[in-house]
Formats: sequence, C-alpha cells, structure tokens
Amino acid sequence: MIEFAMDITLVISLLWLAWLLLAAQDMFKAIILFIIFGLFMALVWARLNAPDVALAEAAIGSGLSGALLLASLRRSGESGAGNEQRAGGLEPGSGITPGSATLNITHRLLTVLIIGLAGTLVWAAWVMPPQHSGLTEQVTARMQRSGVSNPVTAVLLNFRGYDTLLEIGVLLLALICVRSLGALPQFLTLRPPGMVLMAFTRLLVPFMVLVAGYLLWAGAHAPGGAFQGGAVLAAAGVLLLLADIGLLQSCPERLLRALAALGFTVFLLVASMMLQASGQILNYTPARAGAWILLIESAALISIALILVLLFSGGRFEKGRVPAQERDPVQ
Amino acid sequence: MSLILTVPWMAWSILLPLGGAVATFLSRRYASRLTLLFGMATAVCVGALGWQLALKGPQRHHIGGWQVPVGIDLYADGLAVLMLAVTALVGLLISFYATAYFPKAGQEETGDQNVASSVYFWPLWLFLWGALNALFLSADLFNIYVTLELLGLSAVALSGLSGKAEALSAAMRYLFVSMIGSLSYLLGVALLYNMYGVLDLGLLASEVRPGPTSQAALALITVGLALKTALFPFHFWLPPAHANAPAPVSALLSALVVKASFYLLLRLWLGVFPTVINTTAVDLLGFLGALAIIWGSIQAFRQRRLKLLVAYSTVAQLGYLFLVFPLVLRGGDFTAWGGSAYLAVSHAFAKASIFLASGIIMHVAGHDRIDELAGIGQRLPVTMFALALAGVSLLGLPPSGGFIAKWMLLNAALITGQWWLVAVIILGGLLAAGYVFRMLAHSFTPATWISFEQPVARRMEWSAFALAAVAIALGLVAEPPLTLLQSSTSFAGPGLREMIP
Amino acid sequence: MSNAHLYMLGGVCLFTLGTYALLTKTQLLRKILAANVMGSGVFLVLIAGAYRSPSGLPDPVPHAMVLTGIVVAISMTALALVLLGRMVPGSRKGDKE
Amino acid sequence: MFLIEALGVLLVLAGMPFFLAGTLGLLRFPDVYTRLHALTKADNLGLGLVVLGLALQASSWQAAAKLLLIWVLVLLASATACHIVARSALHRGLKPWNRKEQ
Repeated sequence: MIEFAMDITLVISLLWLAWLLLAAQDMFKAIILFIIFGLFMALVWARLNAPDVALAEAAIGSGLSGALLLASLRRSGESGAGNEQRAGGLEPGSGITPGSATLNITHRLLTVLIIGLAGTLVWAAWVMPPQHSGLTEQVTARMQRSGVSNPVTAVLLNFRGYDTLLEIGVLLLALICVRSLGALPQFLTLRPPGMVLMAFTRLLVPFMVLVAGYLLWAGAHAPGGAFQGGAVLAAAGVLLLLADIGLLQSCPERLLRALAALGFTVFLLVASMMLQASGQILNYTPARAGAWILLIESAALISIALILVLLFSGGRFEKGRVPAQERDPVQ
Repeated sequence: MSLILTVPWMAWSILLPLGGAVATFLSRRYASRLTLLFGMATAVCVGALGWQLALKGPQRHHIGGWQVPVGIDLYADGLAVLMLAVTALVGLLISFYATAYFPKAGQEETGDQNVASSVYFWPLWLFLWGALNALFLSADLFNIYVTLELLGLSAVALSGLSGKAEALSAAMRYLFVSMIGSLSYLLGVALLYNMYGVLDLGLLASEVRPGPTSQAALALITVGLALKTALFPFHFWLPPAHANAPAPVSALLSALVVKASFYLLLRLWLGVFPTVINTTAVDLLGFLGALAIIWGSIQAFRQRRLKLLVAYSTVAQLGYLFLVFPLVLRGGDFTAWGGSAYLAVSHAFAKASIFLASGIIMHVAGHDRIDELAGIGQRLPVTMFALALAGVSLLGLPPSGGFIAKWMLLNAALITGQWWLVAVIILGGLLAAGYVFRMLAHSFTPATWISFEQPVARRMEWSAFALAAVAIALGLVAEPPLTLLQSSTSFAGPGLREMIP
Repeated sequence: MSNAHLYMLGGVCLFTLGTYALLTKTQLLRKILAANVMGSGVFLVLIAGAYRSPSGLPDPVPHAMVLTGIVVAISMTALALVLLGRMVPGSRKGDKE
Repeated sequence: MFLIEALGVLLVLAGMPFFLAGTLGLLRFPDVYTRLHALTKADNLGLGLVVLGLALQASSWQAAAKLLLIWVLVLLASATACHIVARSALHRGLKPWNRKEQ
C-alpha cells in the first residue's frame, strides 16, 4: 500500500513537473524545471528496476541535456531571443498567416484531437496484460553465450548490437549535422571562471576519468557501460570547458575528428570482419564475445564522450579568448 | 557464380555507405571521389543482391547469428531490392552531379557556408544512403526506428545546408515534424511490444490481433510515418524544405527520403497489420491521398518559383501512392500495390531529374522565377530535354514509367469498382498537365536576347538527362522489375495472402 | 491496477502533454523541451512494460531500447538547438567574416 | 548488532530535519545569498547524517566507503556550485539583503 502511494506520488510529480516546465513563462525557469524533471525520471527508472537507464538518464537525459539547453539559452541572450519566431509552427495554416478566427478554430480542433489521443492511449494502456515476460526468458537462456553477465549489456552489444552500431552512427551523424550548420558564437569565455571552479575541476576531472573507466568495466556484469561511462567523461569535458582549462582546445582538428569517429569506425570494422569471417554481421564466437564487446565499448566510450562535449560547445572547440578588458573584475 | 549465391550482399550494402560516410568525414580532400567509390561498391552489392534474389528468392540475414525474437533480422524481397536499386542508381547519378555542383573543398574550414556545405554534403549524404538501405532491409520494428532517426537527422541537416534563413527555418520545421513522427512511431512500437513481446515484423504479423492496443499502435505508427511522407494535410513542411535546399539535396529528399516512410507504411499495412485494419481507415488514407493529388497539383500550378512548383508536384504525386490502400484492401491484385510501388520508383527518377535540372537553371539564370526564364531553353538544350522527358513521366504519358504505374492503378480502380478513384486519377493527370506545361512553356519560349552567361558543367546536364532517360526507359522495359516485384515479394500477413492471388 | 499500469498511464499522459505543447507553443526552445517530454513518456511506457515480468527480473530488451532512445534524443536536441542558434539574427559567424 | 542498526536508523532520522530546514530556508529566505546558506549548509549536514546512518547498515565496508565518498563529492560539488552562484549574483550587482534597509 505504501509502495503504491509512493508510485502515485512519483507519477503525479512527474506530470506536474512536465506541466510546470511546459507552461513556465520564463525560459530559464523552464529549463531548470526540465533538469529536475530528468532527475525525477531517473528516480522512476531506479524504482522500476532499470538502474542502467537511471544512470544514463541522470547523466545524459538530465545533466548533459540541461547543460546543452542552458548553453543555448545563453547564446541566444538570457531573455531567450528568437523565442517569438513562429517558424516551425506545426499548425497546417502556418505557411500563410492565419486570421485569428481560423487560428481559433485550428486550436479548438487541436484540443479535441489531443483529448481523443489521450483517451485512446489511456484505453490502450489500460487493456495491457498485467503480467508479460516479453523476451526475458529468451534473453536469459542465451546469456551464457553472450560474453557478459549484465543482461542489458548483452542485449545492447550482442543480441541487438546492430541497433547500437547504428546508434553510435546517430551520435557521429549528430556531430556532422551540427558542424554542417556552421560555427556558433561561443559563450564560454564571457568571464573567467574563477579560482574555485578551476581548482574543483583540477581535483575532480582525474576522478571522473577513473569513474568512467570503472563504469565501462563494470558494464559487463553490473549496471553501467559505454554510454554511462561516456556521459561521465563528457561531463568532465564540459567542466574543463567551463573552467577554461585549455586541454581540449589544444587538440588538433584532425585528431579530434579521428577520435570522434573512432567508436563508429571500430564498430563497423568489427561488424565487417565478422561478416567476412562468418557470413553474419557481429557474429562473435561465444568464447571471444566478451573481449570484442570490451574493445567496441572502449572505443565507443571515447567517441561518445568527445561527441557529447562537442555538441555542448557547438561542434567545435574555439581557441579564441576574449580580450582582457572585457573580463570580469570580480574575482 | 557461387560468390553471387553465398556472399551476404545485403549486409554489405548497409555497411559500405556507412563506412563511406566515416571516410568522407575524415578525409575532406578526397570526399567526392570517395563518395563515388563507395557508391559504386554499394551499387555492385545491390546488383548482386538482385541476382541472388532472382536465383534463390527472398533472403533473410540473422544479425549476430541470433535468431528472432532475440536477434534482429534483415529481410530482402523484391520490393526491398527494387527500392535499394532505385536508391543506388538515383544516388550515384546525383553524386556525380554533386561533384560539379559543390565547389572543391579546401583543407581548412572558414566561415564560408559554401565551403562548409561542400565539406559536409558528402558524409551527410552517405549516412542518408546507409540509413535508407538499412531501412529498406530491416525486419525489426525498433531497428526501423533507429534507421528512421538516422534518416531524419541527415535529411534535416542536408535541407539546411545552404545556411540561408529560409532554408534554416524550413529545416527547423522539418526537424520538428521528424521528431513528432519518430516519437509517435516509437510509442506505437512500445505499445505493440508491451502487448505481444516481439519486435520482428514476421512474428508480429502472426501474433497481432485486433483490439484497442493494436489499433492505437497502428494509428500512432501511421500518423508518424504519414507526417514523414508529407501526406496531405501533413504536407505543409515539404515545399519549403525541398525548395530551399541545394539542388542535389532537393533531388535526394523528393526522390528517396519521402519514399522511405511510404515504403514502411506499405510493408506494415499490407504485410503486418491486414488483420487489424478496417475499411474506414483504408478509405480515409485513400481520401487523403486524393486530396493531396488535387491540392498539391493546384498549388503547384499557382507557384511562381520553379523549385516550389516541383516541390508541390511531389505532394501531389505522393498522394497517388496512398491510393494503394483502398485499392489493395478492397480486393485489388498485384496491379494495385505493384502500380503504387512502380509509381514510387518512376517518380524517384523523374523528380530527381527535374530538381537537378532546376538546379542547373538556377545556376545559369541566378534565380528560378518561372516567368523570367524565357530563352533558357536555347541556352541549355540538354537540360530542357531532360525536363521535358521527366515531365512526360510525371504526367503519366506513354511510353514512360509513370504511364505504366498509373495505368496499373487505373486498372485496379476499375477492377475493384471504385469509380471515385478512377475520377481522381484522371483528374490528377489533367491537373499535372497544367503545371508541367507551365513549367516547360516559359523555358521553351525563344528569346531574341539571351542573358544567361554562367557556364555550366557538362556532367550536371548529363546526370539530369540520364535520370529522365531512366524514367522513360522504365516504361519501355517494365517487364523485369515488375516480375522481380511480383515473384519475390511475399507480404507475410495472413489477411493479405488471401487477397493477393 | 498494477504498478506497471500506473506508470504506463503516466507515460501516455506525458506523451500527450508533450504533443499538445509541441503543437501549440510558439517558442522554439519550448517546443524542444516538449519533444523531450514526449520522448520521456514513450520511455516510461517501455520501462513500465518491462517491469511486468512475472519472474521479478525485468525484461532487458526495453531497457536497451530506452538507452538507445536517450542517446537519440540528445542528438536530436543538440541539432535543434544549433539550428535555433543559427536562426537568431546576427548569430552567424560567417556573416561577420 | 541491533544497537548498530538502531543507531543507523536514528542517524537517518536525525538527518531529515536538516533537509526540511534547508528546504524551508530555500523557500522563505529573502535573497539568493541567504538561500545558498540554507541549502548548502543544512542539506550537507543532513546528508552527512543520512550517509552515516546508511553506512552503519551497509553490508560491507566497501559499500560504506562508497557512501562516504558520495558525501565527500557532494560536499565538494555543492561548495563549488554555491561559490559560482554567489559570484554570478554578485557580478550582476545583486546586493545582499540587509535588515536595516527593509
């Protein structure tokens, strides 16, 4: 009973937070609420016995997404300039400028449709069988041959490794997409970061590298893996950028590209090798599967971390610094 | 010979373009040459796969050696291979055109968007190609979602590649449509998985039963994919996105990208869900298709810019594809879905040719305002010939591929006795005549004083011409592709098995 | 009603809420947030479904799917944010050079 | 054994009021600087008590060490975050609240 009350509280908090963040007038507030929403999602994942997802959500879904959103808000000016643009409006009439009457009708129609959607979905979820094992048994039966003992890692890198191959491709593609749109103004060097942040970063980054390595290694038998580890490493990179420690900026462009593509390249090469050798993509022999998975994950970890940091900084690490007189006098 | 039979060509046809994407991302200097190299290799794989199929029938590939339901399968039948082949041929010709269209990339990046677009076009396009091939071959609901995202991301970035304000805002709108579409699709997948516990299309087809969950899931998936296919009234994002992109990109988007989500609709409705769908839903899709034909054609006729005209014509032609649903599910035979698939194919060639030709015209004239294009035909005879040939296929006049396809659709409408569809197909043809004529008339008007001086690369003109020629050739040699389609496509659904003799 | 049902219902409500906001709000940044809320809703439906396993051991397949989904979501968000940044007038670096 | 467990529960319970106080402070205090005090000081102390309580009940000394490590990290992070927020507020010219001026 208490458990059920907890569940209800969690679900209602989620919905309430979502409502608040979508209705908040101030965009900064909305983003902060979004980060809190992400943390609540992580709680829910932990509650639903999905620790791998909880780790990823806290690090990527809440942490890095939040950082991305805040950086973007900062770039477009704190007021959220560009907020008033109507482009991207999805109302069918938005190509033309609709009069208020048509807009009103569209809006009402939309409301009706949304209520219909909600009703249908609630019904569809309601009639779902209360117990369903899905593919649990089939996965458990094959765990011996997967090379790892964490079932999520086994699904992610062995049984459905092809999805993950394409997904690492999605990340690399996102970087290429972001870069193809050209350079964005940098926002990081508006004021120097201050001694405390720099000291904190220097202290913490080595530790975060350690944690990332641990998560990667632990992923074989416990919650964790390349995505969670990569996200932690990416957070370390974001800290380096924020603290204005020029480690990442000093990396040459060619090396940067090579490292960003490393995970996808290694994954593709392994897939091709297996295809050549056994006639099937990613057909590891059970004895070697663990080693192959570790190799792929290690390469992926580096790329995931680097790409996430690059996405945060707009696709590139800019070397330019602001002149001294624009710097913050407060220290 | 044994090589043809044993090599897993379909897997290579996915891995090669993706590998090419990485290679072009790493080596900018050789990006265009690498694209042609990897493209030709992919085309060879697709050709070999077609041969394999003709000898052995539909192929399955168990990824990782696991079997469904735990593993992911690739599945190649006649329809998939036809789409792969179209992608390869159209893609190669567009790549060839693009080598002249985009300026040579320098080593270092500058702020110039032209240089940026020439650097990033190649990896984006190869990612798009890999995503298309993966999508056509996938037999797994969730894997299809990942391929859709790969496709969506690269398509959005390509459509914003010019960096102009209109292109960026069109790309933004496209991105939102793409996001809603994918998430809607994914929720459908989630509902289905929670209900049946399988992701493989074949297994799902044998397990799925009518009920609120299946129907809600199918509705979500259909809306998501219809958004991505720009079915009326979800078409609003397409004209700005396709018209403001660089010419090779417009050609790729109109010829291939929108077809991918339609292909999925065809597969899912006819192959997986025949037991779930009801006649109301089928008629609704057909009705929206009919509206798309009429609305798109009228809008195309009213446009003042050539590329917008062509983009609206895409909206209209996509409408034809959706007529397949009432045609097949009310008793049509191979002529119905084969006609629809063949229309998708011939439209891909015709539309790619027209967009490439418009790109040449824009390059030479500096604009694409239709009323001011008099005399351009004298300057660009090859391009104009390509435009005319592609127009013939678009209209559905013999001896083009468009003619065969529309003839098949018309036949199916007559057999199933759906007279309103007959009327729509004929009306659509007349309206198309209007805008195709408008597209050609001004350009063919001779002018005494020709002001178009910009030089244009030969290979750009010939690429456009080759595509148009294929669109016509599809009418002259329709037998092999249609046989491939008919003999080796087995939609898995039990409902449809009875419908297709 | 089981706990899993409760979370599934929460998931579809989040999805609907996000859809509504995405369609009606005009600020682009908020549309991006709305898309993320939609995505969270879908993920919740998947993970809640996985929790129903009678053995008590949750189904790992949806977990892997959601991990993939989270990475895809941040990729989409990043692209949307950069597009947004480029659409703000005067933000283009190339304009000044 | 029972004593240790009871002590653990007691410590966790003792930590709770600090969180409550911190949250109250966040909601009720007049300006950003005082709110920072409430959050970083009260909450960190509360967390310390909770962690200590949980560490006493941990199954192994490794788990206990991990819990303590979490506390140290949170202390570090919250001190830094507190400093950054206060500095940023000062940079924007927000004046600290003063009883006499109200």
